[in-house]
Amino acid sequence: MSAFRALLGRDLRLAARSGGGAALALGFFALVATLVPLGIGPDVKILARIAGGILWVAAVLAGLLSLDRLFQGDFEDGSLDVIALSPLSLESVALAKILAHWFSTGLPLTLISPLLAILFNLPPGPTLVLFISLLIGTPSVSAVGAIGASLTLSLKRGGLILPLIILPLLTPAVIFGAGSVAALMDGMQPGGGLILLAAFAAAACLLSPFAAAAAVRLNLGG
Amino acid sequence: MSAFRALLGRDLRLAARSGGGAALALGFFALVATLVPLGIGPDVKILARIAGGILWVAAVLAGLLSLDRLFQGDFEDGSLDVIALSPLSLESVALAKILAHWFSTGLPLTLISPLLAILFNLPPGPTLVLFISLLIGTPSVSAVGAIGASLTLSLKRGGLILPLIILPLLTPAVIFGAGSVAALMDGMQPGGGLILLAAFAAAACLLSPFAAAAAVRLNLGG
Amino acid sequence: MVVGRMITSLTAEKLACARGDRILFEGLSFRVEAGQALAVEGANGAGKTSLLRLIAGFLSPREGRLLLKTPEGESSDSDERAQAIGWLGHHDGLKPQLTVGEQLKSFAQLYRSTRDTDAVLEELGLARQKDFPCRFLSAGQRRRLALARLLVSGRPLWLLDEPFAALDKDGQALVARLMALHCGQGGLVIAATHEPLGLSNASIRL
Amino acid sequence: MVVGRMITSLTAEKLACARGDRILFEGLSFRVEAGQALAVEGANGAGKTSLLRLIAGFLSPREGRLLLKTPEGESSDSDERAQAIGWLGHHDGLKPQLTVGEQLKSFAQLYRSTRDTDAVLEELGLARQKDFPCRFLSAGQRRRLALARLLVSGRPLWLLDEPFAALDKDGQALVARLMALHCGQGGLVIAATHEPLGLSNASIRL
Amino acid sequence: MQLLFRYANPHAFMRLSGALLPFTAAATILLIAIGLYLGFTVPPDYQQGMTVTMMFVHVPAATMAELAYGVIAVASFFSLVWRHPLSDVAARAAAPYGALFTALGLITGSLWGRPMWGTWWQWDGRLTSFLLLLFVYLGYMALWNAIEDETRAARAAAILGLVGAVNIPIIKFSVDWWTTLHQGESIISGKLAPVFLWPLLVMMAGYAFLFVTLWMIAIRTEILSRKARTLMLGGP
Ligand code: HEM
Ligand SMILES: Nc1ncnc2c1ncn2[C@@H]1O[C@H](COP(=O)(O)OP(=O)(O)OP(=O)(O)O)[C@@H](O)[C@H]1O
Ligand SMILES: Nc1ncnc2c1ncn2[C@@H]1O[C@H](COP(=O)(O)OP(=O)(O)OP(=O)(O)O)[C@@H](O)[C@H]1O
Ligand SMILES: [Mg+2]
Ligand SMILES: [Mg+2]
Repeated sequence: MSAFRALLGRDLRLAARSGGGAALALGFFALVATLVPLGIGPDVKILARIAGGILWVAAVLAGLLSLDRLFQGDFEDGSLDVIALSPLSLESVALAKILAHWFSTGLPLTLISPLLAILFNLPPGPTLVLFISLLIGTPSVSAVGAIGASLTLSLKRGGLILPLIILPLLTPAVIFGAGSVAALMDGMQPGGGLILLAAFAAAACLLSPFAAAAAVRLNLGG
Repeated sequence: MSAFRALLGRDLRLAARSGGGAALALGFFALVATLVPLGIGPDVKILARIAGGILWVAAVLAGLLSLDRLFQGDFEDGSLDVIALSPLSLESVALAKILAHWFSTGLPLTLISPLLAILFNLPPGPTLVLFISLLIGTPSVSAVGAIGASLTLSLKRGGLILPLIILPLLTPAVIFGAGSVAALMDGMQPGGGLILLAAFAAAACLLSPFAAAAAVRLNLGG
Repeated sequence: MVVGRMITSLTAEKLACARGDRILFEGLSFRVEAGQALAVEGANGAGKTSLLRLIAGFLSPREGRLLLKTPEGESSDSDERAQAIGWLGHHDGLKPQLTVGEQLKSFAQLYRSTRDTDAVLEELGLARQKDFPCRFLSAGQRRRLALARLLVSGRPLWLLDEPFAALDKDGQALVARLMALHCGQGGLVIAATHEPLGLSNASIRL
Repeated sequence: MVVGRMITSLTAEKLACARGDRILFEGLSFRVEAGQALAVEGANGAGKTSLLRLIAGFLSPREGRLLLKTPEGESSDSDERAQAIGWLGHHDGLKPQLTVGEQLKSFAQLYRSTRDTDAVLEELGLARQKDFPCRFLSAGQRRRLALARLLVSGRPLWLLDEPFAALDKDGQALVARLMALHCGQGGLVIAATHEPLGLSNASIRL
Repeated sequence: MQLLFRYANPHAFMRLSGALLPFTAAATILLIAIGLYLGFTVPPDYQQGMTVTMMFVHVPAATMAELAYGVIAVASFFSLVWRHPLSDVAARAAAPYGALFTALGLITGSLWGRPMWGTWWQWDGRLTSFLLLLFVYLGYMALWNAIEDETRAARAAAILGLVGAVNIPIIKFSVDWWTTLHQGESIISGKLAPVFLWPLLVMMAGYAFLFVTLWMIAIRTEILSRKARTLMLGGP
């Protein structure tokens, strides 16, 4: 357990040292959320209507941003060899990395989402649903992302292929997440979407460490 | 001149080798353009109204995707030292990299934008304006991006800071570009926006090689 | 220094290794016992690094097997073997953003080691650099830090890929001393190298 | 082999170099003439790499200056000096995705060199690997390719950072031969190293 | 299983497929020719008029596109569990044709949609999930191409293929839940009139043979080129 915590701590510290960690994902999230209204124009009605979708997509993209380096940095500089020989199983290693990624992207994004919702004139009810859906759903971004990151870890420009691999797999999260916000805006119950979202995220988090560990093992042979 | 072409050719080949080059930027562009309707819902009217803004933001983000590696890869593996000692001035080096980046992102994005416009039910007139605005405007993404990439080249996770540096600088491109599409949708003339966009892009392309070269020179001292 | 499990011997039986479509070596057999060092020699591209990765379990042999004997019994399972291995690869595995001290400490925790990391830094001549971020280290200083990590791991079977690379004369002597000490305490050393190891050791050529 | 501009001599006058807040060396003066080799020695972290980067113009000296003499005159401008330099750094500067042949050819074009790249590959024992992507090269093969690039550059002043690293005995002998040949043709060599260069050369210790 | 493996070794496959190819190719041409003839001579539909002809091109393409992913998923499973080299080749060879049929389904559907729905594209559940399937194919192929080391590429692609196999039903389900407009299931439930059903079935068989033919050719090419490469690299 303490080995797990050591790795988690190291990864969080690394994220923070690279110029702010969470701050960067937040910055990206906020910037995308500001660019869109700039591109669309200031129509308040439309903005409120599309807020859930845009913020969810922006959150997924912000999560993507640092994903490619999840295993790649450690692979390139040889750390992954050393980590692979440690008492931790590769599955636990993958889990630690997923957690570290979520702590430095998904969680902070969720926490400031209500602020950005204000920019879009989203009413309080849907804002709460947005918050909850991000809280439940962003772990699946980190989890599914870890699979993609481990598959592409040996590619110098794996960051490019990564979105192509994982964005299609993440559509359920966007649909259920943004869908529950839209449902409330249209006067329906958001509960169903949230439950499906929770199921998707749970499945992703359970399966991902195994798939990611298999992919890492494969690449260590390189 | 042939040294310039050699560098350009090398960079294009590198982009292509990393699993498809242009294809990846295209994939990302198309995926973002697909995710947004999934998040927002299938309302055709709204989608057409926001198409210009969304596609412009997606184009900027797709351009961003491979920017962080513009100089960083060459810096980390020592190639940049060798390139810096070549007969090419660092300004020309920066220009070659900007061009290579545009050829493998901005240009292909522009070319398939009409297809994505169909997904958003954008009428033919605004689609043409979107196409022209991307053609004029995407070089500025590569150019401004190169400044950011050169500033962050020594940071292991420069890719994270990069968007924060350059997205704010690119807001004019988004505003003029998407604005001219929106203008036509609202029955106004798009010409003014396009001229401003062209001016912005020209200025960015002229200044950027100098700024980027200065930043590279600074980082070589590390 | 051997804190972890003791090892009696490591035996390779008719190992064959292929990279891509090419066979690097075949029918390779050797045996290293507690207290012994084995130098792996060979021209560039002969397969030294590949052999080390094979022993570590990163690559799987195309044929043959590796047998690890401990006082408790023997095993050819690569996961069990992994727990006995201290690794010094060609790449140092250091993060430019972390300081020398942080780096070593977090690895000590990861390896559940109880060695005093400050003492090890002292031993390797890095005490002064303890609070330096690794990005400021010179090539040889990085190598010394990687060696420090090897010591901290407390593993009995050392796999070293070109342990003398980038080190100055003092550093090279230090490595030779550390290897001799490790063997003296019943550890095993397998090192891929182009120079003599500087201790009495067996050697194989690929 | 010296295709580019000829160099008569390179003189360092009272150079001082600082990294961060620390002064690495001060008052360093030396002179290398056409046909001579200079070994830069020193413990890990002494500043050998920094000195090379300073000569290449990547770092600027805190004090002192570097003077390059050519048959046409002398200059202390670092941009002019850059055009005379062939660089072999600690990192190889190779792209895993490109093949050995592509890599060398594109650098030949970048450096406007007319040398036959295939012949150079042959000379360095990489002919067989010509169509391999660099990611498949072993550590020593990568180093050989970097050396091939140095030859292709055709520059008169070679700056070499640990030129023997990762090379097998044959490779080390080859490098020594290449350096001797380069000096014999009126070139200059400055090499940071922990081993003797294997030719008659001057040396400084940092 | 043993039996399957016996025929799944590359040599046996080369022999078997060499013998089969002329027949599958002939069947493809014959069935598609008959299907097209029947398709152009059906009576106009009371709702859709002659555009109904498009059905015979569109529906089989869409079906084959989905089937091809099934092939990849099964082959990936074999590859991961039994490390069978032929299954890697089979999976890789199926992907481009799967993507091609997907693209064909999208294009024909969209050409059909223009007269039927008055628009090229609708954000409907089925259409959208189909578009996403195209991206899944592209990502899968990109991963294959990006990793140079063949064995590693194969294993990585197999992992992705399986992950996709789990996720595709979820995608489909989530998108259907989101919105639906496209025509529902009508073949199996017998809602289609026999005049339309027969040509459709013939065309489907034709497409299936087309896929099998192309797929076998691609596998053969890959096996041969691997052999050539081994000879080249293995030499002195
Ligand atoms: C871009 C537009 C379209 C796309 C992407 C598309 C996609 C699909 C897909 C994925 C299937 C399922 C094939 C299977 O599961 O076997 C299908 C079947 C079908 N499509 Fe389309 N379609 C499009 C437009 C249309 C249009 C405009 C029509 C006609 C009004 C149409 C009529 C049908 C019919 C009749 C079936 C067979 C349904 C069944 O019995 O399963 N499609 N299409
Ligand atoms: N950017 C930097 N800021 C502060 N100190 C630095 C920086 N870069 C290097 N140093 C320090 O400068 C010193 C000299 O480094 P340099 O790389 O020149 O040494 P070296 O002689 O090449 O050593 P080695 O033989 O280990 O390669 C080292 O002590 C290093 O820690
Ligand atoms: N993934 C790969 N695919 C194909 N060939 C490979 C791969 N990785 C390495 N090789 C080849 O395998 C051979 C052995 O490589 P290895 O790194 O084990 O050599 P080495 O003995 O450590 O050499 P060096 O002394 O130069 O480090 C080399 O010829 C190399 O080109
Ligand atoms: Mg090696
Ligand atoms: Mg050095």
